[in-house]
Amino acid sequence: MTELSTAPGLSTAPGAPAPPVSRAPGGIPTEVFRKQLAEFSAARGELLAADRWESQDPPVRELLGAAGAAGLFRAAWAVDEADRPRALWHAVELHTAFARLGNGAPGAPLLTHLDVATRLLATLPAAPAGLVERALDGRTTAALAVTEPGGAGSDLASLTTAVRRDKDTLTVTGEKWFISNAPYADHLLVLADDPEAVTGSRTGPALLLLEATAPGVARETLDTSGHTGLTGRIRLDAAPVHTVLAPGGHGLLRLMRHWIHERVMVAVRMTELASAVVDHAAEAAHHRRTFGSALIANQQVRFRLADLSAQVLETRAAVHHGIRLLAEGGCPMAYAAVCKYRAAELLRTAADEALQLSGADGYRTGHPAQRALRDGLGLALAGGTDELMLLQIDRG
Amino acid sequence: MTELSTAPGLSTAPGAPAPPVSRAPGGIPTEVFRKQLAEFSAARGELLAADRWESQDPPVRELLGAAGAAGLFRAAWAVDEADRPRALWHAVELHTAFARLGNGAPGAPLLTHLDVATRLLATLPAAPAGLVERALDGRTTAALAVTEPGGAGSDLASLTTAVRRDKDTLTVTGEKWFISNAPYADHLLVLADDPEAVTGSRTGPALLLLEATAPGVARETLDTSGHTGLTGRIRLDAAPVHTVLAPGGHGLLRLMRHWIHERVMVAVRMTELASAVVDHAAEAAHHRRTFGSALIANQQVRFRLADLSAQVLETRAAVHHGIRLLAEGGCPMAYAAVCKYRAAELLRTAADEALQLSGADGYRTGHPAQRALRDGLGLALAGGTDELMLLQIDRG
Amino acid sequence: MTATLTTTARAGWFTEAEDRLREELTEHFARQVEPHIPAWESAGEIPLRDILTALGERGMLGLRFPVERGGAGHSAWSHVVLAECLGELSSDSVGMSVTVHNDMVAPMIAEAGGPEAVERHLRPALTGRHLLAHAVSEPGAGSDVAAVATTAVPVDGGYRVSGTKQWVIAGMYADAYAVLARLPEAKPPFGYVLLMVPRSAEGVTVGPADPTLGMRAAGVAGSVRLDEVFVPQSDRLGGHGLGLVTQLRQFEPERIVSACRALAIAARLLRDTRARLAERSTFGESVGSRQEIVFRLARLEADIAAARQLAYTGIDRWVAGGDHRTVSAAVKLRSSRLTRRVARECLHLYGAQGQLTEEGVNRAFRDARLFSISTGSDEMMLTALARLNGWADD
Amino acid sequence: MTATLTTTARAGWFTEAEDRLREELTEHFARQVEPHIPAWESAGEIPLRDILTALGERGMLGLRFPVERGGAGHSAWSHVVLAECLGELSSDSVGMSVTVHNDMVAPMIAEAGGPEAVERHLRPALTGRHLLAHAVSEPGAGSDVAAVATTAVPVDGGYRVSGTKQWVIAGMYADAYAVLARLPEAKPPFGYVLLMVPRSAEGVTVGPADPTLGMRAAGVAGSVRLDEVFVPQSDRLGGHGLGLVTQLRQFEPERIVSACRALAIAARLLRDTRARLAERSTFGESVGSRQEIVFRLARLEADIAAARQLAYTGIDRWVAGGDHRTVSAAVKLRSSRLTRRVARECLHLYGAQGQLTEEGVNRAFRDARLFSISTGSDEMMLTALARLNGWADD
Repeated sequence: MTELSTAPGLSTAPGAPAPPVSRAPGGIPTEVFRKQLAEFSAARGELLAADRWESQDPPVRELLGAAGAAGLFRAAWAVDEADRPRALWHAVELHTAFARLGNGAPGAPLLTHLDVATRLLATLPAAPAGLVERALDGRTTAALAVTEPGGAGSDLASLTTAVRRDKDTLTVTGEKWFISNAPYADHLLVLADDPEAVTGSRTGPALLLLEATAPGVARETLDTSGHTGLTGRIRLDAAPVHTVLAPGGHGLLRLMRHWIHERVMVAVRMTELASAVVDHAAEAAHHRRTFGSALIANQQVRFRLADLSAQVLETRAAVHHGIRLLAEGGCPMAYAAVCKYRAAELLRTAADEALQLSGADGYRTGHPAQRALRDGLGLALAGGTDELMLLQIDRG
Repeated sequence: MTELSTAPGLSTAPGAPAPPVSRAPGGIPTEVFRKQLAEFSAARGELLAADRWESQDPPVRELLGAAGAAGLFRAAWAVDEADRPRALWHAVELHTAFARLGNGAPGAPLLTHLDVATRLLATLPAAPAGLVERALDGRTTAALAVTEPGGAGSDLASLTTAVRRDKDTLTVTGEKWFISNAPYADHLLVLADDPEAVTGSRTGPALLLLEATAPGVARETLDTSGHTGLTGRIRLDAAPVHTVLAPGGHGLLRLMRHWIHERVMVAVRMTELASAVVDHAAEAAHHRRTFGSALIANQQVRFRLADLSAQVLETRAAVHHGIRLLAEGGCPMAYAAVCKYRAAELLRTAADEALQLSGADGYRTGHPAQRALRDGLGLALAGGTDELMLLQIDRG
Repeated sequence: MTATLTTTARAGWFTEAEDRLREELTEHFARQVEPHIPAWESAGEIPLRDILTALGERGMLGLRFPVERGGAGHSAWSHVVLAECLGELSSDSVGMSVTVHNDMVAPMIAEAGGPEAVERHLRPALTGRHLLAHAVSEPGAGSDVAAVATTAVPVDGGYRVSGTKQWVIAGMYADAYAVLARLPEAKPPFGYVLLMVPRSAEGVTVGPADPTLGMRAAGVAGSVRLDEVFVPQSDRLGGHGLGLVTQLRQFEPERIVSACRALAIAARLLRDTRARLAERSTFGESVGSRQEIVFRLARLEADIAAARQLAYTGIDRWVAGGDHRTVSAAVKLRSSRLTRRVARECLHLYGAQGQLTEEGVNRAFRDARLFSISTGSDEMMLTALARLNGWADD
Repeated sequence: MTATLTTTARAGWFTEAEDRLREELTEHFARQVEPHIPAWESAGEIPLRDILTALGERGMLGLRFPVERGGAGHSAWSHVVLAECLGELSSDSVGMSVTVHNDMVAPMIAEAGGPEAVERHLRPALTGRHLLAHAVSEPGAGSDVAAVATTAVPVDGGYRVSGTKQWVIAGMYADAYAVLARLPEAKPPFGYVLLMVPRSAEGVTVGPADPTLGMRAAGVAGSVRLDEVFVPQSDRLGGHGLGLVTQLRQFEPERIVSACRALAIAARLLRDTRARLAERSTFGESVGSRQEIVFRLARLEADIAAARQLAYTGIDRWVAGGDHRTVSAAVKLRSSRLTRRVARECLHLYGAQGQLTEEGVNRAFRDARLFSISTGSDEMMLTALARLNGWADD
């Protein structure tokens, strides 16, 4: 099932008239990193145990710290423009590997850390010096706070969180929820309306950096069915702004560009989660016995697994093309939406089918398909709903 | 597969404390009529041969004449209000039987004749005396001409066909297409706009009776992929109106009521067509051999057939409830829409799957599933598109 | 579902007396049960005994059983009314637990139990004071009921039963279990016995289950261990050797009743979602009025309306003594898949809010996923349908 | 598909030379082929020889074959360009017939034919003057290729072939057939021969097929009867006894190329439907701007975009000499089902107009239905995928 995850070898096909050069995405050697990832997971098994990630207090900071210390983030980070393809394909390896660790759960905060918060910060010249470096070392982390209660995730024009001037300081008031990694963040990247143009010369959404421990900041962990313990609510009551990352009217534009990257990476993660549960279901079908024979002896089971495996291959091909486009600096919004939408659809289907193939065992918390089903619901919302993706595809 | 088509027997279940009285729809004895239908199909095999109905000139008039002479229409016709349940369940028997004759094709003009044209005429006090009687004897038939080129079938507010006064006579000008039985009709029931209130005191759609052979009436058979040879285009160039069946502003209302009946009956037909192709596919799967064994030996084939058979049972139950509601004079628009929508969905699915299960043989013209697939596309439009049905369901 | 379509769907199937029963049950549940559900779900436990006792006091348990066995002598339609009212509750831990008691275990005693079993288990059960659960599943046996390893060895005056049952819904709450066990000489379909085993019997040990996706307050027992438990002959349901037959026969009507509850859940979710979307707006427009959502909900409504007719047809067949096996399998399959789809689509339409565990739609999504797995999985139903249609196995 | 997404989907996969080839082919087809399609379809016949000759003259046939065998020495990507341009045509009778000639039969000669077979069949085929078809299916054998009953008896200097092939696409147009036959001692996968049989050979009788749902101008031969036909050894493709192996190996890349054509058809249908809906309005609103339709089309676009990447991945594997079997089966399955779904949805969106046989969308619906049935049915692909994944059969 992993056969598309690396570039094919360049062997010579007999009789092929053209030189056998692969044009497939990838082709960046990642074997060393893959080995490094395997060593990390072997060494830090206790951090990656699935049951620790079913609690309301999963070891997010420990994981980020350990991963940073092991150099996993830096391996997936571009030192300059030319380094971008290497970094992106290493990030793919990272998310691919973590989709199979701890029922895929530890991969969630890791992606939020690397590909949401840190990567967004790195695109913002106003970000405080050293913040990205510390994040890459896994010493600090930030959360991107956009979604608000009541509004649909995609309707950012109706922000109620707002920044205002209070004497010499800028303060933010409002509420954000379903913020990934919020319970564990040192910093908050808050999208807030600036109705009085206090952050710049224009009104409209601004992007602001707040310290998570600042006065007026209250956080709580949400009891969500997926992403257990990883998602938070943030209440801001005249909380002081640390840095204006993007002034009023510019906040959304920054996010739009960022979301292309985020959506493709989330799509990588969803695809690999799906792949993991399909592989698990196939493996289990060899062992689970009903009516005197192994489940896999049922033609309908093999057909369902075969169908799912084809969907995994297809989505992976689509998503890897997205990575290639990102690497070349030219992934259109619509294509990122294709990746995100298709991967969400795949994960929904694969998790639900894999659960069904596992019978009562699949209904048990701790079963990979069950976890993927729950997490998949949240991932489908991350970075924009299906409907928003479809609208972006329609726009071309 | 036909087990729901008749009312269950009233045998006593051991231990059942309440008297075992069936509350299911039906319960009207139709055995005599069923025998009559079997005799008709045995006697008139030449009229019902599938290949005759693949031509552009199927024997519609002969069939209607023969069916009328054999009393099939009168058997499904209510002589008074109290007779309605009997007549409706006989109509169900009629459409159920014809769904299995001649690849289901001969049932199409028969339904149009009985349950569209004749039944609509019977509800219109202005209809010329004797017309309904002659239709029931199969001596004449009418076609209901509503749909126009260019407009969506469901947008009747934008009629371009119009009735006007030309000295002493009313004439109609415009174009209608996809009119069932139009090539074979003696009379046309035409929905036309009355912008000058020449048919009554109000403007708006009027329902008019025209003679098909009147001057200014031109008809041609459309080359459609389904309902081969049964559907026509009508061009009206100042064609004289024979009778105003419903004056301006009243035409649509008459049709709305009529459509409830039509939709439920079309749903009966679609359900039984689906049932016929599923049964045919199951039967064929016992004979068709691949890789050394009968197709039915494949678990995935059995599962797909089982799934389809469940859908047939479900849709039949829904549609029979619709007949009961009609019989009691109280079928709401929304429920008729449920029947029509579900049956259209069923027929699409069943025909496509049955074709697939038949392999290359299913691709052959003359294969029941292939015919049902083509006819099903047209039936899904008859009496209103899926989308119109969904809007009516939404309105409750 | 719109109220009109629901009323239309029921026309002709229910008597006025049953409509009154529905009103009473609806009012009772709305006042006595639904308000407590958030707290119960939060605690992971429901007061099943109180719930059943309240129903028993109102004479709403076992309505279809003969008067001489403690019932009210009504028809199965009264149980459909209860099933549909249970589906209106926002916790299927309640719905499923009551169903296990009243529509899975009680019927086997009413139909196959001797006078002593009726006195000991059925009559007190119908007062709601004696709680029944069904210990049928076993590790490794899955949906293959005939593969039970639990053994009943005939001894003087009864049987000695040993084995382990798992996934017993309401097993933590129950006072007695219906247990299927094989005789030493079992040869399917014969050679099994179905026994009522009191939880208090010597050798019975009950342990809680690991957490599950849904049904978190259903008191699921992870294991019911039976260690040389003596069961008197008078607590056997059905003949010696006929336990599997008695059990399998019970599954058929039970599945139709379950389907009625499933479809009521689906209809409720659709109604609630519709109401919520009508309130919610994005980009300045009511979400519920968007065409895509209108069509989406209407499709589900049509599917529910159709499946309901299949369920009622099945009930009617059963009541009227006809062959209801095919309809039973068909409606179980259709309703399980549909309810699962409705729950998933509704959850989606709730957006981020739907991610919260405490949200009704989230719980419904998690609870309803069980239908396709338990009391006859989708695959079991497809297999049954193929067999009933005469399509031979490999 | 929107133009942007199509361009995006191709980025990185095609060279500039291939882009130019696409432009040339697009222009050629738009001028020389597409305008005639309505008339050809109406007549039920296409001038396949003229179509192929025009392509041959422009050097567009057999581009990927080695120069020494009459090809241009380009890569398979040039055949993908042709396949995608064929998918742009509103008649798949044209697309399929050209594909059979250039991508199903010609490759077997190019790869497994001896020098004489190349001279006799391949070189003239690449000029477009010698038309090739594939006589593989037999009554009763269906997709089970190994079950052919046609027999080749070795005789002095060649074989005597007897049997009947059916459903030969472009069989009425062809000058020679690739025929799979079993040797008297056949034992799968060995004991078969693959032979080029000229239509003019003594003992060959070709008859037209019964009408079919689509492909009505594809010159489908209902039967190709071979009665003691002598075929010289030099017209054998692959070794004696290795015919089935040669054939099966050819299916794998061929299916990826077919998938490329299928996906191009799907993309074209979507583009045409989008354009039509933009013009059409009901209730005073452009139909294409309705949200439900926007979502519906966008879902299909996403599916096509994704499937294209799988197809390109497969082509790339093949070109680069990697294992492409799994991708081949996967993309054949996905693209066949998708194209069928796209055609059905587009047909639906055309409303009554779409019912007319002459409408492009109607023809496409009827033509495209064949993908799931021929050149590897969906069920064959699922079976292959399961095997390739190591999931054992019964």
